[in-house]
Amino acid sequence: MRLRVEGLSAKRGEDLIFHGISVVLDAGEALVVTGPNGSGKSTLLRVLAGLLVAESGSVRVEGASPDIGHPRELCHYLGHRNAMKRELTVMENLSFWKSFMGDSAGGSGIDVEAATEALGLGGISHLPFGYLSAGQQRRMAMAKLLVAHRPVWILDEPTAALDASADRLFAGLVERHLGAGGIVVAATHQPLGVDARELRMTGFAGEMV
Amino acid sequence: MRLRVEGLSAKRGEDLIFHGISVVLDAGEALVVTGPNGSGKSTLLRVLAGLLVAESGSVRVEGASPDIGHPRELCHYLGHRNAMKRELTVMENLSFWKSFMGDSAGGSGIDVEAATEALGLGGISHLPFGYLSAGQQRRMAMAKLLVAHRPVWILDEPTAALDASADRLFAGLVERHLGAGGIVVAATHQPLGVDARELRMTGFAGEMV
Amino acid sequence: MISLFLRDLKLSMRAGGGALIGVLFFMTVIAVVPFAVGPDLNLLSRIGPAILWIGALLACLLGLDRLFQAEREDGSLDLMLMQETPLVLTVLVKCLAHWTATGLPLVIASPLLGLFMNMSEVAIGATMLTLLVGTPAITLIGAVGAAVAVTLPRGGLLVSILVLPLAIPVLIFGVSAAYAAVEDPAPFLPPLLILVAITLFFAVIGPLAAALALRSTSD
Amino acid sequence: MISLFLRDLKLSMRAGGGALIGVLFFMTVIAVVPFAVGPDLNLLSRIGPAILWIGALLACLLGLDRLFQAEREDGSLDLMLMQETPLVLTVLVKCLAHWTATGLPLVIASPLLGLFMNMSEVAIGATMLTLLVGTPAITLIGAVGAAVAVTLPRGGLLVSILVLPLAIPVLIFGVSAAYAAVEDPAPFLPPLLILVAITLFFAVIGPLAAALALRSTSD
Amino acid sequence: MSENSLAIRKISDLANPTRFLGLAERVLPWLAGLTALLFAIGLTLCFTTEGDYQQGETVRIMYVHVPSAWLSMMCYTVMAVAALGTLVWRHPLADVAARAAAPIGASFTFLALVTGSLWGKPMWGTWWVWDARLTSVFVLFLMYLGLIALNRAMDEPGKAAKVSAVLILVGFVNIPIIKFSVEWWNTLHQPASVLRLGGSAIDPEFLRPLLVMAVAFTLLFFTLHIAAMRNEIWRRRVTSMRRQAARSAGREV
Amino acid sequence: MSHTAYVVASYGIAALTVVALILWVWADGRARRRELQALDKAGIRRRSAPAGDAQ
Ligand code: HEM
Ligand SMILES: Nc1ncnc2c1ncn2[C@@H]1O[C@H](COP(=O)(O)OP(=O)(O)OP(=O)(O)O)[C@@H](O)[C@H]1O
Ligand SMILES: Nc1ncnc2c1ncn2[C@@H]1O[C@H](COP(=O)(O)OP(=O)(O)OP(=O)(O)O)[C@@H](O)[C@H]1O
Ligand SMILES: [Mg+2]
Ligand SMILES: [Mg+2]
Repeated sequence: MRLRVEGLSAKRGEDLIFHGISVVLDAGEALVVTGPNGSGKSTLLRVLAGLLVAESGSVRVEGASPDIGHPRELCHYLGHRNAMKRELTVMENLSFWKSFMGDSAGGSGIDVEAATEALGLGGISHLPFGYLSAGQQRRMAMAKLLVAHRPVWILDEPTAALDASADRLFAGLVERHLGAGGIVVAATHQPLGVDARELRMTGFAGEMV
Repeated sequence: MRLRVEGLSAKRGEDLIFHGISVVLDAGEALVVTGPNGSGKSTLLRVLAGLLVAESGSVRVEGASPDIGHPRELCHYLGHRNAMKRELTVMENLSFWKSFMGDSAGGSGIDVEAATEALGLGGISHLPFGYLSAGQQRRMAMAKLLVAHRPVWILDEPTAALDASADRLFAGLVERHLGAGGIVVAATHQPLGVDARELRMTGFAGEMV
Repeated sequence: MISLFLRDLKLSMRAGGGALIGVLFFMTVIAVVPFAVGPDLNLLSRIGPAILWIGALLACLLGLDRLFQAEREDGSLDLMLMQETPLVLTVLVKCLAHWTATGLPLVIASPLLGLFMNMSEVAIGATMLTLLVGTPAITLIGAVGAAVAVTLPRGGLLVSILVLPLAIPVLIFGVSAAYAAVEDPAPFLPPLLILVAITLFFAVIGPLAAALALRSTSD
Repeated sequence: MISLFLRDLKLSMRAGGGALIGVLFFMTVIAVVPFAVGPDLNLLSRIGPAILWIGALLACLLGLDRLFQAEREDGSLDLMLMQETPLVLTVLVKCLAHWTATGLPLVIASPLLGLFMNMSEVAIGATMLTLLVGTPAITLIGAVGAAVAVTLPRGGLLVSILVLPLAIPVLIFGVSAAYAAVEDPAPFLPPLLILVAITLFFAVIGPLAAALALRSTSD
Repeated sequence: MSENSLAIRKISDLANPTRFLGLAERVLPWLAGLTALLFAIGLTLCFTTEGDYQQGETVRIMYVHVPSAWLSMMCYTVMAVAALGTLVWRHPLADVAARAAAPIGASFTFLALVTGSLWGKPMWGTWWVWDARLTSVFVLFLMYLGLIALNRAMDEPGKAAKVSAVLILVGFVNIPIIKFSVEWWNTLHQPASVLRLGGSAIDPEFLRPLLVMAVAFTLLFFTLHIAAMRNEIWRRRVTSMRRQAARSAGREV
Repeated sequence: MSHTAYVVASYGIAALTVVALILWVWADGRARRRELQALDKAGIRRRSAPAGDAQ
């Protein structure tokens, strides 16, 4: 499995945010996207996730089963917002996503209880999501990554609200995913705690560090 | 001016989150509230800002003009949410808050353009707030702290989405506010970059470090 | 305070479609009634004021539930709760802005719709006057409902349910004043004055109750 | 897909009291009408079907605008757009869940409310039938509006301009079918069939258009 | 808390939830038994007394209709008192009482409406008219449902308490309207003949089953109310304990 | 003048409503009792004296 990005450029409104970004990520590789505020990290990730249409260039996943319509179907996307409903319990939220998303070929998600355990919050999955503190909410949103299998994880500032111990926990999960042949692309301002290549967005074009 | 917190305890729903927290902050002092996810940092800040009713204990500001009804009127609160309307331009948002909030006695806010300059985002205040990147939005929300004068700043994870240079910029603003005799209370997971006392929330009661 | 008023007006022009959605709904209601009662012009003109009032009442409800909820979701409500400006005043100004964006266009559109209902000039004038005096009361009552439902993610219908029963007196006196203007024996002024009194009453009670509810439901 | 349906149902039950609230709203509207037009049973039974339809339209509209907006605000919409499941299907299921939680209870409660309006058994049956057939169309039309509104910061206006005019035919054929059932000369079937046709048409067009709008407006 | 905290503590000591639970556990079986007994007697009386010469069989509807109508008003009164308790004394049990009473009151009101309608069809020839009493009872029903909806929508009890207390008190104006509507406005409905100044004006033949049924209904209400209050207290404890679990979760990691 | 159907209907509906109400209260109580037991088993107890056990 290989994620190939070629000559990617994207617009917001009328103007180009970045252009000519090319990266190839092999199975087990992670890419950290860095850069100042407003340099286009989130935009890049949204293009990778197929949520924004690229102006030019292409994103392809090679070595996946051929009946995949679009590379986005192989990706997890964890944006700024948690995609969980405050009124439903964590359990209901996660099992909804588990059954709605299903698993990509080549792996299977773990069950909901195990996922919350893995994020260090076992035993409170019966609480409404709205009852949790900011960091707990973020961690539960991360549990989505585990309940449904996707080879590619696209993470936008995943560790923003996390405390130090949860940071380590999360780094462990990323390591494990990479070890199992997954691919991770993450935009962060703080170090992620795993070995990764770095793509520095400089405002107009990105450059590999 | 002095912020005196005495024997504070607060509930979420039916149960106590923390109790018996006492702190005295003199003019020019900063307090950093730390602790694991879910330990009650945000709850404490909301009680200080008068947004949650304390179960027992009191928050008082001493040495302020006596016609202040409630200490919350002397505070800025910057929570997880930015309190800005996506549909309005940054300029419209900020000038609304400037004229709606007015200035506390003993100081005056700078004007909107100057405030956006101070956060390193001069010249884009004509954009709708919704068009900004996450970090830019956060910085514009911080500009609120400058356009209306308040002696006490209460900040909940202020630097979560900020890049390194904005972090420094923000630390500078905090220093300046402290230097002018202000008081700052901030909950963070990362160091704030200014000299500050630390209150560690341990889950049930806080302890001063 | 003027800044709050202007901001809310701007917001409803930009995002909510305030004026137009209310008027459109109003017109939809009016368009349907002739199909219901048949083309009997006399009957239409008889029930005209009542239908106009029902339409206006229901149109006021559209969007009312978001009055404070939108503020809460982006954190603005927190800041409003913290200011020296009395919360009651803030609520009142927000109500005023909401009425200007939603209620006033209804009042302005009502003569046109009155014509569709084959109402006489006097009846149209009277209805318009009662709407002008009465719709603010509905907004003010609605503000209480909106404040109560502020923490509910889908408060919409609940707000209407809380609001409608309280709005019944407004409706009764509004309609009876409008009828009194056309039917001779009944005097026009007393119900109109009562309507004014109700509006003034709710102009005091509504913001007070809403402010109380906002304070006690903040979390 | 079933999980999506169940989740949406749960959400509308949990957050707003769901079915109960819709029906309650409907009942409140009905209870308000006699206060306006007076307790004249003949008149009430005549305008009954129209009032029931207007109430149902309003109940469907309140809250419909949040169909996709709520999903977008918490980021769920992004994930839905990324799945292998065709978006059209997702939209259709969401509409179905919305109708089950809002429209269906209204249909079920309508006979009871018909009694309150002193409608005859035939009129009640006919109105219920037309509501059953017609309310899905309103939800489906509304979905298009909701999808368009989801990202446009100024979507509000567009939605109302889009939705209400399209909903008027539904309303008119619904009401006239209900009347045709009680009044002899007019035939009942043609308007009902037209209503069915409208619903089927929008069952196809609605989700397609909504899915298109969602894809093209995502940012 | 301020200087009156001592007084508050004393009041809440008088009936704190734990003590209430103990009391309920002991009282409930007796209450339930007594209710069943009275219903047995009442129902036998209902069907053994003869019909009215004017109304025929339908007079038997009265034995259900009138008690449920009374109960619908009494239950709301109980809620109003509880609402006062919430607002004035901040008694922890007051909100529980108001919340638990709403569904029960709604059921009785529903019964009054349905049996009234079923009585109205043969007597008045129509299921429903918009006269003052009927309308006000209907509004009462709507208020009950609105309160239930509000309570259900607010997951956190403490948040809803004050608001619903205010709503209950506002809605209380409806009760005198219901009671006196038949006298204030000339309506189709029967004026009061049992509970009125100057003694009852009803044949003792009908009065006896009616009174027994009324007492039985009242006891039924109290039984259900106490049980529902107990459930509500438990519900709050469960929520509270779960929340507590959330706070301690992840701390040791 | 006999309208037995109406009498039967009203008694029937009354019985149905009352029984449903009783069943609901009873089932609700049982479910809550179960939940309390489950929580107890999970080792979560109520903190009745908040001041005492900091940490
Ligand atoms: C849906 C329709 C009806 C409703 C909502 C309704 C409501 C009430 C209420 C609230 C009361 C208690 C009044 C009080 O204590 O002063 C009552 C009592 C009574 N109702 Fe009805 N009622 C309805 C229909 C009828 C009909 C059709 C009849 C008989 C023709 C009837 C006969 C009575 C009688 C005899 C009493 C007892 C009055 C007394 O002795 O105080 N009701 N009803
Ligand atoms: N809105 C709410 N309703 C009910 N309970 C809540 C709510 N918000 C927080 N809590 C509970 O209160 C506790 C403290 O939450 P708080 O948000 O203060 O934590 P925090 O220290 O800010 O954590 P984080 O670092 O994750 O932001 C949490 O355990 C949570 O379960
Ligand atoms: N929804 C939007 N509409 C229009 N323009 C946008 C939108 N979102 C972002 N932009 C613009 O695109 C540029 C890049 O934004 P992006 O969110 O990708 O930055 P980022 O690198 O993620 O920044 P941050 O570190 O603050 O998250 C910004 O300059 C911003 O003005
Ligand atoms: Mg970003
Ligand atoms: Mg926090």
